[in-house]
Amino acid sequence: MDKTAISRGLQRAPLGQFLLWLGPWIALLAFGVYCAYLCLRYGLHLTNMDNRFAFGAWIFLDLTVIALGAGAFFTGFLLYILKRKELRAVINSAVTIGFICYSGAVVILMVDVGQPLRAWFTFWHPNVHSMLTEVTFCITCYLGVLAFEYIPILLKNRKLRQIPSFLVFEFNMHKVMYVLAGAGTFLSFFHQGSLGGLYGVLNGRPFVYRESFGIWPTTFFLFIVSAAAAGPSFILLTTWITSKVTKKRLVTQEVYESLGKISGYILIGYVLFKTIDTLVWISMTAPGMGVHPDSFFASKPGYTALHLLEVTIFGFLPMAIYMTKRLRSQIKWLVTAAVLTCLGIVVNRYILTIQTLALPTLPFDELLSYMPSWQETGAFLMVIAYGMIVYSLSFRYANLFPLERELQRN
Amino acid sequence: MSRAKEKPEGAPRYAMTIDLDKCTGCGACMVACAVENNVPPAQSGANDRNGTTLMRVYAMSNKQAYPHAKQVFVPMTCQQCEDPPCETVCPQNAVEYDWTTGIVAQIPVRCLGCRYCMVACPYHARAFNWWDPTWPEGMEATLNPDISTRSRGTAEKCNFCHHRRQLARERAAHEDREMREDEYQPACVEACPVGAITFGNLEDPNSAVSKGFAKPEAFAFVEKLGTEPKIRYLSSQKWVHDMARSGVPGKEATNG
Amino acid sequence: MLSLGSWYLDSKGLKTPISPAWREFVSNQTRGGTRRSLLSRHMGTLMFLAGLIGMLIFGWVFFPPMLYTSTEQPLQFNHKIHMDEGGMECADCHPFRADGTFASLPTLQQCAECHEEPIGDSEAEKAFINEYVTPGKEVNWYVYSRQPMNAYFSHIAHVKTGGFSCEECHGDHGNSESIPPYQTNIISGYSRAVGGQAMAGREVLPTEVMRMDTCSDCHIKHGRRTPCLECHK
Amino acid sequence: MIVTRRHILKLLGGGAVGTIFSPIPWKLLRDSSVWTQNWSWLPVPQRGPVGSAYSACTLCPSGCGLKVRTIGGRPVLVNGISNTAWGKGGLCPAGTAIHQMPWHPGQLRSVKMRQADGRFMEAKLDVALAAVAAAIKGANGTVAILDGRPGRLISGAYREFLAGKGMIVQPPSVARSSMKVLRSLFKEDPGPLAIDVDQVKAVVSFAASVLENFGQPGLLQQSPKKIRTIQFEAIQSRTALKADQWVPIKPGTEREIALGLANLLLKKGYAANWDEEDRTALEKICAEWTPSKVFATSGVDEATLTSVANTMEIGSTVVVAGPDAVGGPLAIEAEASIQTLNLLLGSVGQAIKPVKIAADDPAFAAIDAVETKDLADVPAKSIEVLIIDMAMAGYALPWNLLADKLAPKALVVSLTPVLDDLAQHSQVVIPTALPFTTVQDIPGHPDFLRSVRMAQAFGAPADDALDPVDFLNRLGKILGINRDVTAADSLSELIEKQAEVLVNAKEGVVLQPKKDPADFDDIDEADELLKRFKRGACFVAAFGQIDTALKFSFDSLGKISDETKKHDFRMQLILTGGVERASLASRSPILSKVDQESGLNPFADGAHVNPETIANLALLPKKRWVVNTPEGSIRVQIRPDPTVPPGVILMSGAPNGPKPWDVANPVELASPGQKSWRIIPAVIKEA
Repeated sequence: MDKTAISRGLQRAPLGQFLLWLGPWIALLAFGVYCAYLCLRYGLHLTNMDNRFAFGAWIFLDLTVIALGAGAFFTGFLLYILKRKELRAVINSAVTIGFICYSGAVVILMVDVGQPLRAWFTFWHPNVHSMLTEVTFCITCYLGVLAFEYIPILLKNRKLRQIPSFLVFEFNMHKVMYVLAGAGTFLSFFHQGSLGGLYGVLNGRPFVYRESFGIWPTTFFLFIVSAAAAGPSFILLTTWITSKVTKKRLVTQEVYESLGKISGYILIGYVLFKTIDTLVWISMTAPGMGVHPDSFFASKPGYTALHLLEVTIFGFLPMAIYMTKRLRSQIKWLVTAAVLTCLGIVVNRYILTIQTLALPTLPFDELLSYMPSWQETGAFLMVIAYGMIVYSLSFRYANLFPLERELQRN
Repeated sequence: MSRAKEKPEGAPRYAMTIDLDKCTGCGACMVACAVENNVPPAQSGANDRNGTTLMRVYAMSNKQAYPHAKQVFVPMTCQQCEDPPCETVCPQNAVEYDWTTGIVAQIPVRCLGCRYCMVACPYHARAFNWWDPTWPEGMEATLNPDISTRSRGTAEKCNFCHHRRQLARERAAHEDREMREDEYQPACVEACPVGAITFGNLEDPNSAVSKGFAKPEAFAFVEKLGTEPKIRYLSSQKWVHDMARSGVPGKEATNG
Repeated sequence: MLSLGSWYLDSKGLKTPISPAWREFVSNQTRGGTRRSLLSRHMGTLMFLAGLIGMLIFGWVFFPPMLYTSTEQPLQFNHKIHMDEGGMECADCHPFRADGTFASLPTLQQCAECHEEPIGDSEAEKAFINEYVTPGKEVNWYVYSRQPMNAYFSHIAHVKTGGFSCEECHGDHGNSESIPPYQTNIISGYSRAVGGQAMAGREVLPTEVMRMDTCSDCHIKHGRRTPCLECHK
Repeated sequence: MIVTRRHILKLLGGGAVGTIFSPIPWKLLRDSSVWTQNWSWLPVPQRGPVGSAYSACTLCPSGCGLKVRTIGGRPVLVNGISNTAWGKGGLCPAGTAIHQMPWHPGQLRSVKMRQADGRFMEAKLDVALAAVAAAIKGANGTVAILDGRPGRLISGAYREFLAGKGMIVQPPSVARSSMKVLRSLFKEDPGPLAIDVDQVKAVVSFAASVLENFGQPGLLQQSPKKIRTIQFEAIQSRTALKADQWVPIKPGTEREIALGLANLLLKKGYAANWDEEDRTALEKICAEWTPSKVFATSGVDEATLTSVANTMEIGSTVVVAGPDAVGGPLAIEAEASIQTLNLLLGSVGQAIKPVKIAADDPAFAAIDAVETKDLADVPAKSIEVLIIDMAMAGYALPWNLLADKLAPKALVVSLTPVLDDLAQHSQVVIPTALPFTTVQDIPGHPDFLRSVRMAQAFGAPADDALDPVDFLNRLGKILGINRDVTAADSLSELIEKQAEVLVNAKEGVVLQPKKDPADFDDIDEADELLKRFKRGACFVAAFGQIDTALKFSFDSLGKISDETKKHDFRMQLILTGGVERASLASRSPILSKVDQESGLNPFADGAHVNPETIANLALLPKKRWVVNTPEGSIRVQIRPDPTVPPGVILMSGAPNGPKPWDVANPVELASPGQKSWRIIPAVIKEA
């Protein structure tokens, strides 16, 4: 059964070994589900969040995960819209990762809002002025799109293919794949942005509030760009890791390189915009709100450091690596750059979510700290485990890397 | 958005002044608020960060050494901003600027508990129900039927004891007359033993609050954020004003 | 048609379909397939329709009643007698208190003012005297239209200021000769009169339902502003 | 014809589509979300007819008048009664939540007796009473009742019970009140005195919390005209913060400052109309306290002292000394020196016409038959049976002050609604009714104008709660003690008795909220008076005129109380805390809003020390520290606090802990060696 489910011409580890690999992840998943149950059943005081740290680890991780998942839409965009054919080699993997990231994010969201059963109110009584409404709508729709993009990948499975109607369905799906990619791109451009807008609009929080173009603050656009930059890097990274773990060549060097080059190009823009944005904020926005920028960093020098690191080591450096042909041609440099870029995203989202809340807004308040409880952490580990399991299964039974078969032959 | 709606003719705009020179920080307002609004006692393990305190008194000091140290006590509740940051962010209209009263309404039954509003509020005036509300056995008998108890997982805040206005209006209707403004006073105003809090209609130029707003001692916290709070604090001490603006006694915010 | 193979062209540009099932399918498509009975050819469609109609019937006919449990009132009550023979008004038993709040149902004491002794010889009357009046025990009626605790409704604002008649919201309750059982939604725990009855569409008359939409519709119709705090507490 | 898997799939597909077009998913979605708004475990406030009633707060001797909002007879809200002769309508946080007290989680639900192993066990009432009776029978030492709030009707019953058998003991901060010291300054006792705050333009206070918990909250702030306040205090207390002028002083130098001020006032000829002899006597004592010397001892510079002296006008300035709720009283001579200023300022209000004590007035039963002692004056190890009734006296009493007076193997009985700190040390604990569950009388302060009010009850007391009158009856039955004047079955009966007496006496007036005072011409029936009491009325005995020819005696100013023995405690521990925080029993759990969920109860945790001192002694807040005093030590956390003078440790004497009714009482550190435990020699060591 297992054997016959694996695509022709692909070598996969024996079932036993595969199950051994899945075991720990399943255990972790079980633990995570238990944690999630605790939070839902007994209330969110278990998460260590409080009125001052009303957003905690979950929102930080959601933002990060979704940014990394951006690879899905952006690769799709490059492949189907900009016709970067070589990316066909990773598109399936990218879509799978995107699907995992987004569905995972939604799960966490449902655990960490106080009344998940009322979540649909947002669709029934939406407040069109709220960035969160925008996020909710886009993410829900895009999750749908991703599901549609993911299904044909599953249907590629050798067993399922024997059901002709599935084949027809799959075939028709692929005809509309361009439309889906387009829709996906549009949607995710929006919510990547609105996730940034989420914070940029907070005129009560001088630390994150940014000037806006039209109805959107600059963070809206910065998020799109940074996500677009991080996406390909994350694909590059995951592909490389998968090939290392499975000891197989999955894509050709040129795929890696073009992913890197794309990231690099976008990073140029990002570093540039980010720098300008920061300068404007320091010199105009914040003082305009009656806050001396020093006060942001006086309390904890580390804060300044992070800000600088984000633009330099996690922004400029990987960009430089990507853009230098000699380095780009060596996988180890590519991977380094990819790691840095992904870390950059993490740092940026951390500053925006956690530091914003740690800083006091009232004059008689002081800096706060926050540490998620084990229940909260567990709930997130649940998503990691879920991701690993889904990806492993997809890799085993669906053909995530179309070039793999051929690369194996020769 | 409520901003678009024009204000109905003659509708009041309720506001509050709090005299920091008078406040002794006794906490009676906090207790009165909790009692009036069916706020449960602290759960074991609750602290000043996750407790449900719709009205909370902070101590603000001038950071000097003995004997020059000075302190004022700052009763902090929802500032009922004219441009409330919490309203625009709520994804499902659980927060609404009520143009008929000027009160920023929080409706817990609509709330899905995303806490975006709490992140948005610079006054930390909002509280989240981290626990199911529970009372010592039998104490439910003292709950106030004019206001609901809020379920776990929803955000709440001060609504200026709006339910008291409803009752006052019913009484007035029963007696075939208009409601007098002094008939509607929030619990904290009633409870303050030193009469530090005044409440009334800002639209009425002769009301105590209108006069209070006009005083030179009147100020608002983090005014420059432009949320236009409808609570003004009164203090005759300069350092208090400076702190309120810049967080530094004796120093204005630069390029502010 | 065959060009469709192009889309899983693999690295070699191989165009021929791989799976046998696929070959069979393609040939069916092209050659109209092997002879088969009408039924078996449309079997799939029939199956689909069966599922569709089955669920529709279940959802519209059998599902709604499953949502509610009904409880008999502790006593039967005849409004009509009180109105006609008793010659009473609604407000005689459902008055406003001195502070303008609505007294809702009368207390036992109020009832006992007339009903110290049985009037008439109905079963309910006897039961009322023996089980409630004599031991002095309040009747715990189930109130069909009692609003949930988060909703505030001012009777005086509607009846006195707004000039509504009781019937406009409560229907012809005053002329009922008996009171129906009290129905509760097993999930939400709300009274059916408050939670709503029909499954589709939106009831407009408060006599059918007292949902938020019912209130706001009426407020809008009468040009009343509807800020949340007007009705929520 | 075979049905294949494919057909089943199609069936399911059709079903799915059908479901979407049926009400099922949508109705379920809606109802489930409505369910979250209507959770069965969410308490639903009960509706009912709205009413209002009057009562009075029994949580501390201030006895603020209360207007209670009831719904269906249940109390849901209390407010102070404004513009009454006995209050301005302000309430402290504890008072604001008194209507929740009947459901206090710490409520005692049964009689408790201490076993041999020291643990409390439930016991039958008769067993407990028998044990107490036996102890009283067998006692060859003193039998004493500690009366936390003298002047109540039950106090009379206690006296009549003890007549010829024992003594009434009064805790220091009540017994040695300023008024009593003031009276001791007169050659012959002028009887109770009064200070009419409404006449006052300026208040000079020595560490009295005049702007916080001095009598009813907001007493001065709410008074018709602005009262200037000057505060002499070492700590920058909240009163010091709010006062028009705060004069920081070295801890424990109140007496010197007072004498210094007296000296200046004498020079201004304030005692001009005094009897020659009295004036010279006082001048002799004050002469040495020149501004310069005062500066040397107290750190108050000459300019400040003189300016304060100059603001003190005859007739319109009052000087008050604070026996702080928790910090204990000042030493007598300090108190006396301060009260002397009042004599100089002529601010001692009219004497109150000594009340004609009717023989049958339960409040005054056996007033002379039983000796009443200050705790401090009780000889050590003399008490063999001690019955404690602190009656939410509004302050914590150090157990070791009592322990010192107890004979070995003494029996201690506590009458209390909750297991408070003193009860923790008793052998027998008798549960009494919580506030708002039983009718109580609210006496005026024994040394002030006599007044009587009544606290109404809402709801019945707990089954096992024992009425103190009943307690005395049952105990008397066993011991064969019969009481005549206070013979009654319950407190409410006693109140009826007293109403009779007052009506018959026809003395004084009855003040009522929002009404004109009534005299006994239109109140000729006891029931009528009781009815007025229920409507918040207050009986007040009449004022009289003070005899200006009175002569003074200043002996108590001169001598310094015995110094504490030599020790190596280099720092000074000052206990503080407000009235409403002092008594364990007197707080509803909702007070956790203040104590636990805000930074407002600054003393709830640890020892407050000046940042400089912390730096000098390297007291790292990270480490665990212990405060040692001659009486013992307590683990603390160090809190930097700029309102505390260097070299001083500031701690709450109030019992505190995660819950209001937990017992961890820093007051135990107080030193019974001293007459005043306001300042305790102490030192901080690493734990």
